[in-house]
Amino acid sequence: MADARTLRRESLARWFEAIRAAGRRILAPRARGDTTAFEEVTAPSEVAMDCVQTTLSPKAAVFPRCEELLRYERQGKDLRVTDPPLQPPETVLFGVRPCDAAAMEVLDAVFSADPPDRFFQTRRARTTVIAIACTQADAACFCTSVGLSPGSTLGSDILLTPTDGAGFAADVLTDKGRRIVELCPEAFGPAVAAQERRAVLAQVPVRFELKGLSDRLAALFDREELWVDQSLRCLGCGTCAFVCPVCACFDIQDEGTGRSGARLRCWDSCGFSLFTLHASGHNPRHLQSQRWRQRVMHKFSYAVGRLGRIACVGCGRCSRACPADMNLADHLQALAEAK
Amino acid sequence: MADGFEPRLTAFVCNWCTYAGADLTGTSRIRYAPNVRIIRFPCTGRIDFMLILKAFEQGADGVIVSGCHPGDCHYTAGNYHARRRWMVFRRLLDFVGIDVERVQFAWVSAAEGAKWAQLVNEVTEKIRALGPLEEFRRLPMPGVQPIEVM
Amino acid sequence: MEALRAKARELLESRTVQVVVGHEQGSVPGRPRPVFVRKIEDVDRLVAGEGGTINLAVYLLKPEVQALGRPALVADPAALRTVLQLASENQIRDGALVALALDDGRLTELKDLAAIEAFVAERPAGLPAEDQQRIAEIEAMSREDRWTWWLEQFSRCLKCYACRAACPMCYCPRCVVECNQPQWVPAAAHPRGNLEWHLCRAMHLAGRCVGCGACARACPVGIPLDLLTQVLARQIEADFGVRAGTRAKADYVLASFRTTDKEDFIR
Amino acid sequence: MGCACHGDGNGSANVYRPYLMRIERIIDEAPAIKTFRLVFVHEEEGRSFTFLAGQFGEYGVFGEGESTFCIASSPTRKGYIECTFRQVGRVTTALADRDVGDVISFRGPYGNVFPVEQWRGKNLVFVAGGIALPPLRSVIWNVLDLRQDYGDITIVYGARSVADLVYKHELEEWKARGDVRVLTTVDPGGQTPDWKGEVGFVPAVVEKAAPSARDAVALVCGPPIMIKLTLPVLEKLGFAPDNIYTTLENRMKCGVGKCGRCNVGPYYVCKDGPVFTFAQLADLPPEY
Repeated sequence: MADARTLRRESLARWFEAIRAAGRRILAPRARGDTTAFEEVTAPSEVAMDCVQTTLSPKAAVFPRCEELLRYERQGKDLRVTDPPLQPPETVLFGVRPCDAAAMEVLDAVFSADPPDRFFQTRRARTTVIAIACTQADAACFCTSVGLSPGSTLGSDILLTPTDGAGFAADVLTDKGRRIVELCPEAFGPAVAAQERRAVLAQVPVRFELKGLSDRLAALFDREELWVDQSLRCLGCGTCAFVCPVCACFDIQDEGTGRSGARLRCWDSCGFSLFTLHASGHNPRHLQSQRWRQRVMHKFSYAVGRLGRIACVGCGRCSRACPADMNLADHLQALAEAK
Repeated sequence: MADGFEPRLTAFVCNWCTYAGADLTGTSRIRYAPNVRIIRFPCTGRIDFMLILKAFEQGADGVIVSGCHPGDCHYTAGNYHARRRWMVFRRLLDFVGIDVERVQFAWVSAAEGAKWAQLVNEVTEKIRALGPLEEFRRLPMPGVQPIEVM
Repeated sequence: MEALRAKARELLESRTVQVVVGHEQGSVPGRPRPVFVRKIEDVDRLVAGEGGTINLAVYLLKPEVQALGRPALVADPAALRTVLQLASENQIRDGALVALALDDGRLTELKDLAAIEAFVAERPAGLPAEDQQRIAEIEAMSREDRWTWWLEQFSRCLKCYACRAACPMCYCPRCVVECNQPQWVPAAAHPRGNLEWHLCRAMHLAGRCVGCGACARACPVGIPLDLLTQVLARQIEADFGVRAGTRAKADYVLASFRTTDKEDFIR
Repeated sequence: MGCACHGDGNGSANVYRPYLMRIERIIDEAPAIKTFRLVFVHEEEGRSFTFLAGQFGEYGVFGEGESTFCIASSPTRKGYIECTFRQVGRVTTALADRDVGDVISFRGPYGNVFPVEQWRGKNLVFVAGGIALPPLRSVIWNVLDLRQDYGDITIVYGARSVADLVYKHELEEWKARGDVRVLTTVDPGGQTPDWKGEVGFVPAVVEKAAPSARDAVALVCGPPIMIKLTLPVLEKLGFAPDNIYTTLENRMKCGVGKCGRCNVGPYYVCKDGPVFTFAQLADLPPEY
């Protein structure tokens, strides 16, 4: 179904203009100091094309760090509850890596499961994912260990693979992608031979055996000392969950006065002790080692049963951003090989 | 500043001196700007710095924090602690760009009814000149301004 | 490095300590990470701490690390200042740890707080020139620009609390942001909630921050948080003549006072 | 959840949009424990609302938050729902401050159910401790309203002291009926001079009651220590683990299987629970 084409690098600017002229915002990796994040851009020159991976993932476009679920207003005795205006702009996520594109599929599985989450679905429906295959990777990447690759198309509407000629091989994978291409058809040319592409993709070593990992982890659950050892240096912040393109845990907080206010959804992390603390003071996961175990088990063992796949795309962000260098691939390799 | 702008002030005062001073202002029939809303605390030592931020968040354009003169504190040292806290907090507010002119600290004793009236009048006019605290108003307030942070 | 490993081996063998908290080679070259050496054969994992992002003293109050027994802490001057500040706040007893001071390659064993105090006294920790420069740039801005600049920084905050997790002085069992009666600091990561969190954090560290910079290094979005606490530290030293992390016995600056404290803004 | 103020036309309904419920009655069950009877502000919502015993909801006060309790009333009682809660935190304190006539928010019904239908003709044993009676009370009134469809019913309920017993009037009502065996107990030292019930811990009273396990199902809810000591007693009486039911208490926020809080092992307690058999709990990690 994918219709293969080429896209010359210098016509990117024209394509961007056509996309913006059609009223769509473009979010792309943008450098800010030594961190990069998906921010609105107006031209390809503003895009940090060569960054291996952004510090923050593109999930904020479909699952913002803070959003209103409902608003309330009290006049005297009666109470009015309204849905907040949900008009997210049409968005093109440009320069997403294949692992982040695949992450969108995992987020779909969580939020679109019954009952579907309207906020996510509305944003997701208006988001087009234009991925760029990876020509370089770093020590933290492990997409090949989780069934993905620097050139995988899962979750992308268009996959651009850089070719050594100054341009990209463009695989238009979905109708959504086609609609964006048709905004500026003259920017595209006929397809290029397939084998030429593979040569350019990054080499990412497989770090651990995925098959049977979830059962293996279930068997290691009771090995307390193993989990304590692994998480001694973990400080218990929420960075790994908040930079992760797949982590979808959230908190619901009310903010406002007795008269008016809103019920907000905010990002949350199983790394925090408050995540499972009961009002009675009982906390089923009161130690950081238990929370680290939950993060690994949820993504690599429990998710298999619930979502039919593991909830990790191997982007390596958690390892890069972790202040204590909790390298997920190293830890999983150690767990996979634990006696 | 914008005509007709009536600044809203919040005053955090200690019960033993400034509150009594304000009471004396009333019993002495001294008129002063009605823009201030007085909140009573046992001591300036109890006035948390976050309260000043909360006042701005809830719509105050200016804040007055006042208590017993050093040495007069009913609890002996409450105002000494408060003074150090104010010195540090004021530096922090200034560094992040909050207008420290909008926070006026003072010592008003139970006998200084006139000083209290003069203080409130002057601060009211100063804030009227500075205008409403737009900077805080534009920060997303739940149910008022949409909160969606990417 | 050999001196450190030899000393660690000696301390473990003599059972003077049960764990050596130091750095080991991390997954990224040039960025060592914390390691908790308990077995003699693991001693060779210890490396120097240059390039490390964590202030190792943060682990002294972590339950799982305390459960390992008496620690030897491989400490740079900032970590030593932290130990003194924690001691002055009654979080560490004298003799609770052995400090292995590593300062530009030289190893010094400091058995008690007095030794640490003397060692720190010989290395007065002024604010690094680079930080002074950044503070000067910000202070040169107009008030409105400072507000806009800081608000843009705070609006990028995710409320991941890595700054709090990395800070050795943030050891409250339940932080104010985790209390919701009242919800003093908004839990949501919108600009107002972030502003109030960072101002509250800076004030709670006033007179306690030893300037190790771990908070800024831990922030995933690169907010220069250390400037907030350093500006206050400089102000407190100027006004009250007190600097955090210099003495094992010291009053908390905002819980003590001098009747002669001078200021120029109280009517 | 079909009603005007829920779906607003563009796609699926807002699953976080609560019903508005008016408090019709407040009962002070015990120190800091209250029962609310709630009716739907929008009648048409009330008519189309259905639930089954064991399900729970998120009860909230706007501006304070939401809190998770079971629906304590029986599905056979139409037109209202009831919940019982202890005042411990921010939301429950706000709830406890409400008066009759105030409006609160309710989302639900969530979670799975006690298979009350399949238990027709069986004998039922209810064992509850402290404030854990509400989830079982929903089942008790459900079966008592269809009394002829069920066999022997035994209820063992205990609390720290007489004052801590909830649903005091209903306990008397159940005792007055001839077709239910009710044993209420208080911990040693918790009795009052005119206390006529048992004195002792719940597990001991269950052992004394010694209900037959033949063609019977047991429901056990209470503090972890009570459950830990009651299970061996029931097993000794012949109750198999897959015949002993309970509800799990987890910290929850969304209640619809998305926010990740109540994930214990392979289950999301809000979707796959809260009702579990002890056979299921056996292979769950001890994280609840």
